[in-house]
Amino acid sequence: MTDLSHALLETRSVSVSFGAFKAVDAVSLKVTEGSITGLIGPNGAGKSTLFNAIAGEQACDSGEIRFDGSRIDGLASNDVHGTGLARTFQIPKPFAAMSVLENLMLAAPDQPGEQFWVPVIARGRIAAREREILERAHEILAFTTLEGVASEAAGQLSGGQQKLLELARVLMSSPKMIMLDEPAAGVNPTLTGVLIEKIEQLNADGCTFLIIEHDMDLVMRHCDTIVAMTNGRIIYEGDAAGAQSNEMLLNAYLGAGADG
Amino acid sequence: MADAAPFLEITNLTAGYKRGLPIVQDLSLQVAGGEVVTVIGPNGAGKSTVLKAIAGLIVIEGGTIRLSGSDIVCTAPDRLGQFDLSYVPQTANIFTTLTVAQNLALAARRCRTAPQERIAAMQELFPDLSDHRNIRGGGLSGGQRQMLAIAMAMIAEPRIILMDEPTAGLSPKASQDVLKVVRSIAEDGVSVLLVEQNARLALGISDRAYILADGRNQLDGSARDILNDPAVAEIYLGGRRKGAA
Amino acid sequence: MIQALFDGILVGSVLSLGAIGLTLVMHILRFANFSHAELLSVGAYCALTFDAILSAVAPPLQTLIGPFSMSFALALATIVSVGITGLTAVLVDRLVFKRLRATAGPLTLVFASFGVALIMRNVIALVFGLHSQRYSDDISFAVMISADPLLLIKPDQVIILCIAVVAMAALHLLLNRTTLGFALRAVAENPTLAQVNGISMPSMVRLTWMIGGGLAAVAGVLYGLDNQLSPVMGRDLVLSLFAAAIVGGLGSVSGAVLGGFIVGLASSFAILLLPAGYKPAIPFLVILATLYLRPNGLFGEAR
Amino acid sequence: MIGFASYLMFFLTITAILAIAVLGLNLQWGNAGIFNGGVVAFFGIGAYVMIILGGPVRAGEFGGFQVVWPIALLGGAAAAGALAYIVGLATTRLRHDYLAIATFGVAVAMEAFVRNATYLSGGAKGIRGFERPLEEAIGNPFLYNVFFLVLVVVALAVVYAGLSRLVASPYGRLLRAIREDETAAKALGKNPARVRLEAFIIGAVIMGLAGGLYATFYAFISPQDLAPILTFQIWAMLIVGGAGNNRGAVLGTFVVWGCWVASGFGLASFAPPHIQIYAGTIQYILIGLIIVIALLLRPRGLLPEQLQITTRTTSGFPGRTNQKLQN
Amino acid sequence: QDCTTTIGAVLPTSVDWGRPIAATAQFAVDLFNEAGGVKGCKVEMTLRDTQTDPKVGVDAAKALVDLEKVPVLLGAVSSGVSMPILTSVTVPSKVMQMSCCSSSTAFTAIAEEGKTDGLWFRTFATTRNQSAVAALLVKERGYKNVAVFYKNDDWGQDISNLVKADLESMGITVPAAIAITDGQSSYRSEVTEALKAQPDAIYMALYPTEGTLVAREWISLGGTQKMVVANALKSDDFREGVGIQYLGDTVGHDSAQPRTDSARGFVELYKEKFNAEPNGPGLPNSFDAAMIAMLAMEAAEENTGTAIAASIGKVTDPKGEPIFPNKDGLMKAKELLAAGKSISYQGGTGPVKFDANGDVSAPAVAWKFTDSGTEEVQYFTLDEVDAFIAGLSN
Ligand SMILES: Nc1ncnc2c1ncn2[C@@H]1O[C@H](COP(=O)(O)OP(=O)(O)OP(=O)(O)O)[C@@H](O)[C@H]1O
Ligand SMILES: Nc1ncnc2c1ncn2[C@@H]1O[C@H](COP(=O)(O)OP(=O)(O)OP(=O)(O)O)[C@@H](O)[C@H]1O
Ligand SMILES: [Mg+2]
Ligand SMILES: [Mg+2]
Repeated sequence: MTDLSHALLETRSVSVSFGAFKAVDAVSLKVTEGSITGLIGPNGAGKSTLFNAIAGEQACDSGEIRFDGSRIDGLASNDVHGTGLARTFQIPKPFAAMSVLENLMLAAPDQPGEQFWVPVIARGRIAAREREILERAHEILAFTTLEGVASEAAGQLSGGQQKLLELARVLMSSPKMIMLDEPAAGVNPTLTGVLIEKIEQLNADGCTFLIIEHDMDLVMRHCDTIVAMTNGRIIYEGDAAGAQSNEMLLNAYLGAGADG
Repeated sequence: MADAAPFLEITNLTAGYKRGLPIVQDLSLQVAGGEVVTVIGPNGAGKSTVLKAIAGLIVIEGGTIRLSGSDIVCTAPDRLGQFDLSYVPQTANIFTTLTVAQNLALAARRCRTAPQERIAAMQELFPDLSDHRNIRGGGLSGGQRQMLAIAMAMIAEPRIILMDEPTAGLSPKASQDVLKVVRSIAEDGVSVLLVEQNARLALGISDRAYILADGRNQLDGSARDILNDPAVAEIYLGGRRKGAA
Repeated sequence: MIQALFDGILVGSVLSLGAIGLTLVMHILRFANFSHAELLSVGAYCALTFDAILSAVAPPLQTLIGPFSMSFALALATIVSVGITGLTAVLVDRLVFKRLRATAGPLTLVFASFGVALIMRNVIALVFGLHSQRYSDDISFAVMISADPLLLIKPDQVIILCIAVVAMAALHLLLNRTTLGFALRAVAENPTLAQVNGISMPSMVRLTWMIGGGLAAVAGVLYGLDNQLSPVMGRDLVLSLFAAAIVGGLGSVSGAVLGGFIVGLASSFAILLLPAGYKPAIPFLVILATLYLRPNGLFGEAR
Repeated sequence: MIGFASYLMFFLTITAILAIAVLGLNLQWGNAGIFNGGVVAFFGIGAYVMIILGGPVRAGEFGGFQVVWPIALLGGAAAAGALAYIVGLATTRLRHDYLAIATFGVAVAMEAFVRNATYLSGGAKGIRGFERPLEEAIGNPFLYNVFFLVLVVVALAVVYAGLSRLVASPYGRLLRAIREDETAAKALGKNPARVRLEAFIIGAVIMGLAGGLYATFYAFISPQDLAPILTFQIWAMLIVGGAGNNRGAVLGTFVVWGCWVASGFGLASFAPPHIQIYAGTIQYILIGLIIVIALLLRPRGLLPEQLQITTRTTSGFPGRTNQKLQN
Repeated sequence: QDCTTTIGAVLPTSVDWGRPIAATAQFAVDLFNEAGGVKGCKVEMTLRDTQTDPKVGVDAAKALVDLEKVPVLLGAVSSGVSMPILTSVTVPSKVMQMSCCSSSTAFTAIAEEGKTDGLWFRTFATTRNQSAVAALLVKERGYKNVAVFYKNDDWGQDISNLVKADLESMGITVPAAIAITDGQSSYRSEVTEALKAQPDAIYMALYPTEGTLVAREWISLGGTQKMVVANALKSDDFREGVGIQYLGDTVGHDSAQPRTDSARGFVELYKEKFNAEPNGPGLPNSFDAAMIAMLAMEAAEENTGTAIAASIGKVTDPKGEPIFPNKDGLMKAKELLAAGKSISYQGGTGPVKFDANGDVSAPAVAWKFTDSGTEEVQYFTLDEVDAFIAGLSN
């Protein structure tokens, strides 16, 4: 067993049910600090639901969630974000009537101008931070290839661009850990390569990742640890090679065409 | 098996969301009967826009779209069923406030015969759907949504089906299964126009492919040629060859 | 006490009937239609006109049906009025709402409907005059069900209650059991996808207005029977109708009926707790409390 | 000529007062997406508290503290804020129509309260105000109206400038984000409940200020001023003007209120005498037509909301250009 | 003659009870014009709707005063509209304001403080006399337990409070005084509440629309048909709406019609014009307000509000020659005024006499419904009413 002190995120027998249906069933999961962990599993396995439970979006029936040493179950999602744990949504949630750039700038933390009295009485304090935010936003727009649509309303982006925006937004803050829900689905394969490079770079700088992904190429090549779920339970935890030879996974998830 | 005459024929299409701001320009494309054609391209290239144009959802400023010979440019989207056309949108492709069973029943209104049987057939094809038949669409997982959307489009046994990234969010196994089904209905003479980012997998079951960038045709040819063209692979398919090792 | 309970339910049943149509329109066409209550007036006055014509043409029709104060002529007139009111609703949609649906922001339709309500209400006032009118000047006496505790009920109110419940059941079945109902709900959620699935928007919109307008006509006639007709009856009813529809949860027909009862009961119990002057506020405060506990209404879904 | 000028000033005074309330609503709806159906409650409490604090002694009734006017005015605005705080705590969970009907309920309760609680509010007969500030000193009614107009225009300008700064700042961005998608905003670490409550309170304080100015100008307030029609009028002004745009809000006030009164004036001047008796009814039809036609011609309002685009500038403070929001 | 003189009126013509009030004012203007107009000039009344909205009413008044330059303003009906007009339009602009129907005691209060500059008048007899007569009628009929329904506005609240106090001081119980707010979708619970107390009579200070609904509900639930009603219900709408068969035991109070021969003439005139009796809230008051205002214009030296207001005393001088406002009466009045004599106007509400605050007190009548309208059953002189009020306070 991994030493507890290394687990940045830990869930202890977390369960979530919808009516009588147990979507997440006593899941205990550890994400080691500094790792890129892949979460895989067939459709409807409960992966996104687990994300929602961790992120405070969805109440758990039972269990305990710890992040960075303190309990975060029961916290509201904004407070979870406050502890340094950020996430993206599988189905993008852009601020539709705002421009792409504004979407990004909003996502930046620590803007004193988000207190209502500051813009009215102390405008000076805003500008410097706003400049930094703008700088960072343009950097992120550039490598997510969204620069060209920066001034477009986010609701009018193409499906894939919205997924990219979802990712770009979460990169605006520098959290301790990021949970990505299928970042590559709908994204052009060439671009996926660029994104994964960026993720590895951030990882090298100390950011921990937990990624749900169906793109096996990405998962197998870039994840340190792979966790597999089916029917709300974890059925495999280990490295890529082990996952690819796991009988159950092959049948339920990877299918015949899987090559390894 | 592909008919000689194209079933869907688009010539010099110019279309967009607002008049005067075309997204797709001067695009031509054909799909013959029983043929699977894949469109690939970078994000924001205009792929979905082409499908929306065919489905009658956006402003068409120029060009023609013919379906088995008849011009459908001014046809209201709800009448396209009469042309045996079905469409799976990329996003918002199911009714989240209706249950799975109600979504299917609704789509089955277009069935010419035996809607109940068709519903059963779809549930057999996607067992996940019958497991969750009484869940509201909003409660489905990302992949389950996708399955439902595909089922809704296939339920009426169309002669041409437009699919916008059907495998996005599906597990590897489910993706393979869906594409297998696509191939098999094509064998029965159904034309399929597929937009995919999962390009290698899609090209594997396609007859022909188009590459779209900046709203224009860049390249087209047989699926195999495109798959094996190293330049194309570098620019559009991510360069890395899956399983090359 | 028991009397207040019955009063509340019986008074609430007219509101229920009106609110069913409102909730349907609000759900499917996705805007709070302020002119809905004016459709009640249109229905009521239309029936008044045809009632007068029918009674003049065929005097025997003036006989009352059983113990109710509704005559055969009025019953026929109501049927005619259901159709005409439905068509009026369709016409208004053609002229105003249809044009706005595609381009406008979420509240533009709401305030356009407010303008439409002003127009409809005052056109009725010009045509029929500002004074109040009645289908029949006879007073229908309440029947004493029990002397202790005192319980008085008017036959008319019972019939209203029955019609409300039947309308609710029929509409509930339509929306939850038939594919036509699914189609209506589909249009409410995602018009584009609905069209892609072969559902014709214009015919669904027409159907919605016909049902909403028809129910409004029935509600208007029954309200006129129980109270009186005046050109401002729509104005007086609109907020209670909204309250009923919203507290029940938008789009839920059973919610609308329950909401009607809640509004009725709240105003009937209000007077037991506070001076009568505060009565107008009580239903809304009850609604505030209900929404505090159930933010999407009793049967509503988050959206 | 002097008559026309005098009327125009009067009209502008009322318009400016209403415009302040519309700006408050624009912050709530146009920027934060809070569907406040009870505008009149906040307007009304501002007016009543102002007049109770500053007004003369009323026999057998509460009030008559004769506080100096500016303090009384601020007191009214603060009372509106306090009411908004209480209402907001109970209703920030609600959305859209549900919120609208709940806040509407607050307004109805408010009206019922002032109509019946005679000891506090004078009941249905209302409360007569006090000498208007500096009225005695200025003497001439015409000059006084000029003075008062300047006063309300200054108030409008201050509110406008403050709100423009707020809306153009990161706070405004935050408000709009919460309006667009609360779940996403929360996931990005923002606290929608807090921000919505703040916006609700700020908007209400502004409405309360408008109410206080209104009661000062008329030196009178009664439950009739708290009829729901005022809420509708203020909303119509915002929607016709263009929600989300402060200039639109002010323009909408002019247009809607202008049409509202001009229709009466036009009918009185041009309708033949035997029609006069029906003029009230016809005026309502005209008002209805004007609203409907205005919205048909400009569905997003006269000045629609602009999409905010922040661009890189060399000056340091991010520059802004506006672009029409496309649909 | 070609000249015209304009007067303004701000009345709620889009409300059911407001429209007849406006029509009656216009009728008075027409009569006056038949008699030759004011100082030989045709009078034109510019009428504006208040929509019962203070903002709209005040704006209309301001427009009339500033743009049409009217020296006299008739209206408004609700005190909530009249008051802001008075404080922010008519007094600052020195225009005379005469209301038919505003009843709030606040007007008396500000007049006492001298803030109306003598420009404010109302022909609505103060509620005090009316309520006393109501109490008197209850007492005379021997009712012991009386429930009260009142319109929840300033008039209703006022009269209900007074009636309740008067009745209780005479040892008559008032088990329930129930506010009726207009525009409710049902009054059943209010009626049920009153019914619980099983009163042997009810008193209603309501307007016809709500009054009809309440009375019908009351009767259908088996309530007593012994009713005392306020002047506002002296209306054909109410009589027809409830049905005369249920109104046999109903008695109402009102300010008196003048007991002169010409009184019948007035009713005749009205009937001829409108094909109905002048029944309905505020009709005689509105008629008198318009007439007195125009007579005062005739009497005034110049056409300014202040001068006209100052001449009011000349046309309502109890010592002057009694004048009834038909064509002949008006011609005669003009002659007398031209000769510098004063007159005593005898109108729809009796011989009108304003006190220093612009208030009137009028004698009272009791009336009942008949098949075709109403008929007077009793007359109370001012002295009788005053004596009764004095007796109450002991
Ligand atoms: N709100 C809900 N109500 C009812 N059932 C739900 C709800 N949300 C999720 N479920 C069910 O829980 C199960 C797990 O869903 P989840 O979204 O976590 O799957 P997933 O592993 O993310 O799948 P995918 O890869 O397809 O996105 C599914 O069967 C789904 O139908
Ligand atoms: N509703 C809309 N209104 C205006 N512009 C739009 C709208 N939807 C898409 N666009 C624009 O059209 C362009 C092409 O979009 P489209 O959805 O066709 O891309 P795509 O090729 O399908 O991309 P993806 O692979 O990301 O789905 C994009 O730049 C997008 O910004
Ligand atoms: Mg998922
Ligand atoms: Mg796409």
